[in-house]
Amino acid sequence: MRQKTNLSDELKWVARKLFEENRIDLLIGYEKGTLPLHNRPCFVSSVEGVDKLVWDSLCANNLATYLPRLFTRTHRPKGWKPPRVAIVAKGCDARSVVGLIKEKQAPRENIVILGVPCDGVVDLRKIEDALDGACPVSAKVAEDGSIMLQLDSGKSVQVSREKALFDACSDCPYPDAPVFDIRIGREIGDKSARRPFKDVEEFEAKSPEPRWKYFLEEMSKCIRCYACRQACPNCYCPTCFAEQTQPKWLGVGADLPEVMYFHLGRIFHQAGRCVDCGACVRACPMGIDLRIFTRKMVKDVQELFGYEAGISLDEPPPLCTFKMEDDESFITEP
Amino acid sequence: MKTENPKSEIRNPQSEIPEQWQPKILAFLCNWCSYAGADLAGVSRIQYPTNVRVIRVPCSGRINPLFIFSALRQGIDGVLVSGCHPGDCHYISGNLVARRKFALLKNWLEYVGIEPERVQFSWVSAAEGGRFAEILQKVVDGVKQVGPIQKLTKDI
Amino acid sequence: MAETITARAMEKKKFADFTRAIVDNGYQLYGPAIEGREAIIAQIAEQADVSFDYRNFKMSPKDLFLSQSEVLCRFCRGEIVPDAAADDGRRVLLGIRPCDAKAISLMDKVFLQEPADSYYKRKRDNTVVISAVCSSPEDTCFCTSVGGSPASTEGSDILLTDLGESYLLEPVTPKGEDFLNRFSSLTRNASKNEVREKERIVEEAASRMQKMDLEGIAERFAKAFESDLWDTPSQRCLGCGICTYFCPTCHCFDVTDETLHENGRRLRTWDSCMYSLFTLHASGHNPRPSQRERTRQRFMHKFSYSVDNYGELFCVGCGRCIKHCPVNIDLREVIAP
Amino acid sequence: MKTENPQSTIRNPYIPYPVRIDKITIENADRDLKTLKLVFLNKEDEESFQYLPGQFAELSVFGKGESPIGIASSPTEQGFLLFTVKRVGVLTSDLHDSEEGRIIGVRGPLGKPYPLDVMEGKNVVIVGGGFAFTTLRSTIRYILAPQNRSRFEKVTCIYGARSPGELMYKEELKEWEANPDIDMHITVDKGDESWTGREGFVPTVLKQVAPSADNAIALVCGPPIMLKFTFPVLLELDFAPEMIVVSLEMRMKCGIGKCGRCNIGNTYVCKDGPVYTYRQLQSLPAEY
Repeated sequence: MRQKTNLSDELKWVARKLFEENRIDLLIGYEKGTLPLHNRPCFVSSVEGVDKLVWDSLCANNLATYLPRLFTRTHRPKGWKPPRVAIVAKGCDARSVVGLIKEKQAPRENIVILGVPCDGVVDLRKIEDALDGACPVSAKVAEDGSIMLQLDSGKSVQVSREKALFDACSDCPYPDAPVFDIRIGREIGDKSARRPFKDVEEFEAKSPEPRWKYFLEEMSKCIRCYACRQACPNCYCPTCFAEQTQPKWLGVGADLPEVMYFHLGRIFHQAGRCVDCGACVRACPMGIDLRIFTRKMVKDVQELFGYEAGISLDEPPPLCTFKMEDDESFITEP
Repeated sequence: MKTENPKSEIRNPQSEIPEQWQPKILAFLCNWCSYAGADLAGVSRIQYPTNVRVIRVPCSGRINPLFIFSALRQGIDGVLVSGCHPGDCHYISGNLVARRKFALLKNWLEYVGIEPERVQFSWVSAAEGGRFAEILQKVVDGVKQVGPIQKLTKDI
Repeated sequence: MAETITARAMEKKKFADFTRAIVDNGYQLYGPAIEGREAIIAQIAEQADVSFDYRNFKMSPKDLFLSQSEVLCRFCRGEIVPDAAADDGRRVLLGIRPCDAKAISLMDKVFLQEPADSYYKRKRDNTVVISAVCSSPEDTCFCTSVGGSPASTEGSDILLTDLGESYLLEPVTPKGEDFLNRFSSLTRNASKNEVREKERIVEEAASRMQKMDLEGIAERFAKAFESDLWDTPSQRCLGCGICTYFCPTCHCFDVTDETLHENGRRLRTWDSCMYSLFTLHASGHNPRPSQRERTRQRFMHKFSYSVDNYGELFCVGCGRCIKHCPVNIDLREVIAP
Repeated sequence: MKTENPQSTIRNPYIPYPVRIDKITIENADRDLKTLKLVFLNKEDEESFQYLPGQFAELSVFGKGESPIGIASSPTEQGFLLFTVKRVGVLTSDLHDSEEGRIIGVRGPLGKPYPLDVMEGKNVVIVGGGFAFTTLRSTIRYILAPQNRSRFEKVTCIYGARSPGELMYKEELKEWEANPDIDMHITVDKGDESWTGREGFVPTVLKQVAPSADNAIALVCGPPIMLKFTFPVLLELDFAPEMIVVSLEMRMKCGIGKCGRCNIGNTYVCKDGPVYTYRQLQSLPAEY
């Protein structure tokens, strides 16, 4: 089933074709990075750049985050036309793209979604843990999905796929793009039955004080660099509420109440949008466990309104609509 | 690493609630039903707790969750949001759209460990002065039980 | 050599006494603490087992001099009120790497230049910096390319080297010398062998780092202002503040007022040239409207403007921005000749 | 209101001097420009606030923040400071809503003044547009002061606004028009029924007036679009790039070259500016 070795080639072939047929102006994909475990986003604007494209489980970033800025009309020269963009999309990335299209942040007709099959991306931190301080100089994804690392000491280490996989990926219900224009490789298959929220349920089962304590501890790591927000494809507000001055919702200091306010607001703002891609967690330099909180939104939206973000282009966003029979068990009665 | 220990800015949990303490409650009431309901309670001389400060909003759909976070951060002990009964919204569906938001918000705050008594939602019509007084009493009683707000509150 | 005369040494087993004596002398001691796999700077009490066996601190020590949030003044009902918590006390900062110490010397150029920043100056004057020679650089380190070294003394008052059995302590400034003299009973003169051993360690560490030739980078960048050099990194840039927050020399800040009921404070907080609002005028005009200009500003500031204004590169090669960038913008690729 | 740390010998550069708003004047028909007349509460503060035309200061309201504003008064006017403030953001709106008698803060003087030493013995051409006229008012006042007038030769001023109602300092403009010491050319983009003066954009009028570049220096202050079209006209009139002086604006916080946001290339507008020569601007990136 795995076909990693030729997926990159297939992607290059498709990209070349798209440029040659003049169907796109820009392609957002991945290229090899400068650090051994980090393939990085790259922007290809002509056929010449196609050869650097790669696709494997070291391609972790959610590329959808770049879309809104390509289509904003401010600071554009006269006669500017929105570009035609192809985007390499894993299941989660494609769901983000769908969300952005629905919220009018990217025009559908200008986007070519290149769906790539994804059976999970690696978690840099897990690999660092597995290496325990050793310094890798190069990394390769093996046939079976495990990560082969060359260390600076000359030794080589193999980390199994299970140990290297990002948490969000191990319970991912959508390994394939639910909406796409061109599929690269073969479909992995429907895993939509797999929707465990075990972590959230366990957290819910705790009493309030430990829950609060955990929230507090995680929040106290935050340095307010806004990497979570910037990495999140759905955080596209031109001016974030955290930076508005009229009204000024919160201060800019790094003290806890402000930090908590920011995250409470930001995560809540993702209700019905969050696709649980984990971009915020990967971007966070302080290792804050944001997913335990973002997933609560995903779970509640699913349970209360039967809505999953980014699955279809037609379904209205859950907070823009209602049903007469929506749950109101939370209403205070005399 | 922060040189100013951030935790020092969080008030120490008080195990005992001060005797003289009275909670500060903020009520966001929709113009067309709940505000009129509160008004009716007053005109009908129905007694309700004096802890409440009312902010009149055009519709419960006007409530931005940030209003509620802001209130809690500034030391409000409890927030009540009240609108028209489902189906009675002056703007047809404002409260129905808001209801989804409120359901999530209620869960969300509880999830991170904020006491559920702090933020409550209700429907009160213009004819329900008595109901408004009862709900408010219930909110005040609930907040009294959990004590002064400590979480999220900022001191400067 | 003059250095061999002033260099002191301390047996490792005496180091616990040293830290205790520092605390007993009324200093707050900031030093290494291990959190998971990472070393952080924390206030440490009179404890024995300080070890310098880490690559570098996760975050630079700049927070100790330019706090992420710092109260400039307090006010009540629109009138300024005296701030009681103005005195930071005397501090010892132990174990930062020479790159970070050099960064402090660079920050000095900005904040001690007239008119001196009184908040920074007070903290700087009150702090004795003991840096620890770097023996195991990371693969993202490149201090030797930007005029530093694993044993650079700039910004340090005392330079410490872990020699295995003992520590070599070399005073760099009169402040450091005075400080060491106060604890002279715990130290002895260093032997020639010890000094030689230090040199060996430094050479070994330096040899493990790649070296770029950055001669003339200021002019090169000034000429490249309109070039496409900035396109690739800025396209990828997310516009988060990680590189600037982790950078030991990035010092841009914001000043905002906060009020709660009748009380308020004027707060200085870290800011970042990578944020879109950084240069936004109240009128809506923004001189740096896109990430391209913002990315360019960061590089120009560090490698060109700073050379014009202070005669120094404002990069010490610690590699934190490379290590933490979520989209792998590698500064080395941009500055490479 | 002394907050100095007694041990420290240096003045804290972030703490403003307390001043009282003595008088508020509405300057324009849109009512979004007000001139604040500020009086120092402490004599010694006033003495240490020694400024020259072209400099600016941070106006400060505790709870709202600070804003850099050009000083509209001239040091020859004793006992007060003038600032003309446009209502744009949080702080300026708050200042607009102020009442006379309110205590606010002033931090400065900041930046470099117009090059008075270079201007001495020269003809001075002053070109201003819109509400950027503030520091130019200061300059005119300074030059026209009896003790200074002989230091400068002929003074020509071209000042324009969108409409007659938007012209600032109307009383003084009248005064200056009648004053033989200064050659005033006031223009509006579009006049109304009562307007009998000149119509036309500032660069056009400048071209018509065509002041000689011989032994002359031009001071320019106005919105970016005006600057863009004024420079070519001045160059055409043979003004050397180093004899064209312009005052710029930037978002600022500290005002003393530390907070790092107001730079144009390797210069900080707050401490190396806000006054630049056109020659300097040519060598700087166009990031302003």
